[in-house]
Amino acid sequence: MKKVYSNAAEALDGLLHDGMFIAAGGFGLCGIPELLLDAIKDAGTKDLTFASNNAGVDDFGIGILLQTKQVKKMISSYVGENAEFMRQYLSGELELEFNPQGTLAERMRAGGAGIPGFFTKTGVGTVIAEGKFEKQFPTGPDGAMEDYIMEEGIFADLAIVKAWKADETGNLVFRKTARNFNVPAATCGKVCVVEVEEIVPTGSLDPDSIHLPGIYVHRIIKGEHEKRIEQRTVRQKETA
Amino acid sequence: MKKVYSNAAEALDGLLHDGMFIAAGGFGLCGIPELLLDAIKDAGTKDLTFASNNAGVDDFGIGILLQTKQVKKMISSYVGENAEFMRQYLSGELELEFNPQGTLAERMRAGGAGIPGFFTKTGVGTVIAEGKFEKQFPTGPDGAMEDYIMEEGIFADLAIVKAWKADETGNLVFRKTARNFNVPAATCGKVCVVEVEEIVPTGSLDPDSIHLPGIYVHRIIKGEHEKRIEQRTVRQKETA
Amino acid sequence: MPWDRNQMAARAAQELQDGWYVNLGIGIPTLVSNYIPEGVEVTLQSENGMLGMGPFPFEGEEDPDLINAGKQTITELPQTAYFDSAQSFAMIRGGKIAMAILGAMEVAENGDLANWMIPGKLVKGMGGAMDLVAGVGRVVVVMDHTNKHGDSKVLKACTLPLTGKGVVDRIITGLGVLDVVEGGLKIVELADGVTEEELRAATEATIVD
Amino acid sequence: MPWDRNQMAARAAQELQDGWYVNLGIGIPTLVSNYIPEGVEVTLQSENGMLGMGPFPFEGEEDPDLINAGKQTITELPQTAYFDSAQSFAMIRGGKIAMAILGAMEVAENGDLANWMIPGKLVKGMGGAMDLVAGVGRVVVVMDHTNKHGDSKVLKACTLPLTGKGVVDRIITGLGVLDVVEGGLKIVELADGVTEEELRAATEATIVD
Repeated sequence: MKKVYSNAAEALDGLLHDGMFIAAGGFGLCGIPELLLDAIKDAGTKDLTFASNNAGVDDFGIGILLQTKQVKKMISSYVGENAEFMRQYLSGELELEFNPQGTLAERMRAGGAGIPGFFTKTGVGTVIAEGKFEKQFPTGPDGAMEDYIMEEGIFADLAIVKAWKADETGNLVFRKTARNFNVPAATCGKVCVVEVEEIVPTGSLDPDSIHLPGIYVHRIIKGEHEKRIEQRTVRQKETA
Repeated sequence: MKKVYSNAAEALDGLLHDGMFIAAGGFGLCGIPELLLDAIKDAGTKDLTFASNNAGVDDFGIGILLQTKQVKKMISSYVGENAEFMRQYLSGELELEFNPQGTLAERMRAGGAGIPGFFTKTGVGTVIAEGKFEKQFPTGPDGAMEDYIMEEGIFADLAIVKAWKADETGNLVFRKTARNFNVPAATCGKVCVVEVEEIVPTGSLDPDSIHLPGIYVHRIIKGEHEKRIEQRTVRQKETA
Repeated sequence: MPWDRNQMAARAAQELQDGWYVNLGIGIPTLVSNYIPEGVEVTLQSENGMLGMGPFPFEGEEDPDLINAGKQTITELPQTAYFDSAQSFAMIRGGKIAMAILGAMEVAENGDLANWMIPGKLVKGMGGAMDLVAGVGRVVVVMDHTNKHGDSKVLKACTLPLTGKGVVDRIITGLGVLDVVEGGLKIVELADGVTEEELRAATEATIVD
Repeated sequence: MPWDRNQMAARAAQELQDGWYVNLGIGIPTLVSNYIPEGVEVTLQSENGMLGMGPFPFEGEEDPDLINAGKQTITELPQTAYFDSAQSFAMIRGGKIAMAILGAMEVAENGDLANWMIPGKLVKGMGGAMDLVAGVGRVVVVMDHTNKHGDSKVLKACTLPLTGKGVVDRIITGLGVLDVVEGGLKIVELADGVTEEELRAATEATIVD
């Protein structure tokens, strides 16, 4: 069972269709599946719904699919680093569903874990709660009842994620804060395609230190990543 | 903020009270908090409720607290490797709440994650579903409705777990299948006390490979572990 | 002649497909790993927190930190990954395991499965069985066709408390292979030398064509 | 004279206790890390998946894989641990973070907080703010007491869409420190040279004794 493909187009072959629902990893421009997004642009697949914390910038990340008007709807917690996004949103061309960041992450994890709904305090008493199923639980001091809202698991057609290393069986390791949404996103797709910086022989990753077991991973490609920095902040070395 | 204590009795000092609810890690006899269980026995705390996948054997693990009749109730998925357990259960001295293993693990994780309830298909149409809140979700083929039951998060007074290594800030690493329930159990206690085989200087664990960050860990002890094997199974070396 | 335990395990092994992640129950299902066909790579999950379960260790190499869901000492393989129990059942409940092969006390023609308790007898608990049958992609039961009294274990309706409702896809017994279909069970295969009449006679459940 | 941004941050830093895990929002709250009292060790969480956030990197040492929730390049510390976004918000929602120090557009006397959108203006999203205020142990707001038109931001009721309902515990502004209590806000402290009358005049919310 071969999981390693030679490039992004090949790895996505047969998986794309207009109107599909894609869960994407990444936070800001950190750890985004940049090569797979490029390939989706090239494939021209339309009317896409993305569950992704952010929407990239104009010329990088999901932003490139906004330029080509391939995106119908975004489910995100924070957007608008991106002029084209705002233009399409304000003109009504693009649907936008805001999710609190933790709710979005948990919705992905829940979908991947066979949990179609869970209760959270996040968003209670805000616009986020409107139209949602509410229930009280005795979680307050001395067992007092508190209000919760139900959020639903995300079940996507496809997950696209970026990892640091994979072995040939799809066991994944991420690096620093580039792990972010990649893990929950990977679990909630019917199929999960992963791009990595390095593919290592099976047996060379520490089995105690695998962030996402290969069972979640169907196709893998290795590629060159730009890994753009969104906000370069530095401090000065004190001179002696 | 010192998290390292010199022994189990000291680490539990001020945390124990009769009638309390304890979540314990371990699967069978693998990765159980044996030193902390010993100290609870010595402390003589009574009427304990344990959320723990198993109940140990007669003279090891939670079994030792059954001998001393310190346990009022077990929430477990599999018990009865233990004659005293069965005697107390059949005589009505001990309450027992069976949870499917995955439901128990997820209930602990949910409690630790501020989720008081979640929906699962596990146990639908069985005795496990009796009296539970039910709801349908469109997760079937072509969006057909399917039945789910709600399970509640576990919020324990105390979590006791066994890890392999800790650093001084409580970052934990587990070894092989001894990780098991230790991670979800650790998250669902108001206070979490951990026993480890080794305490390493802060900065010597790989920050990408920490299984449970120190934020979950309040007190740590290092000790000698028996690590008993429940079923020793071997194969023969073929002779040449 | 009906299949013996090893023949049943060998037949069950034919259910496996290359690349699958599979969970094997205790008893005959454990034997299935001895019969995995040439060219078929499967990865065994152990629900206590491991993918890529290897064979028993050599004597003296047992590791108390490395056991399977039956609490037996085992070994790891090159592709092994460890994880915690919440993650383990997240993948089970989430349908990531392609197939579970399990034993049973009773199976009904609607796919109901009973394999965890007999009222009035000592009940040890369901362990991970309810999660597995509710969550995995396909459930194959391997069991004797009848109990020691000669009564059918393949029933119109289960008499014992259920492990899962409508969860079984295929039943492999000493007499053959049956699929759960609309209206009852369908004979897929007969054990060598077993006649359809023998199988029907040993089966309480409705058999459809 | 009212506190300036740095003085407000310094005052907010007095809220921190040794051993706490804390989340600092963008703006003045970020400055709090410059004023952590001697002998108080706090660990900063960055909700994109990190505990133990360090300072900005030296020039040339920026790592695109290491950013904070404001998407700025940062560094790690000896106690740093990384995790995924689901785990990060599991600890936030689960109450493991002792305190969040956040900016705000409006706070009401019942603890309601508005800091994520102005209807009719460009809305970028709530990010992790709703999760933080719902989940952490204690929410401290640091903000100017009035807006640029001189209108109070400490209100009887918020006019903007809420980030959280009844979530704020303490408000630190240029004029002083106020606690959310039964019936309204209680003055805890006045900025040096600010009179109670000045603070009351700048506050729309009910002040109780």
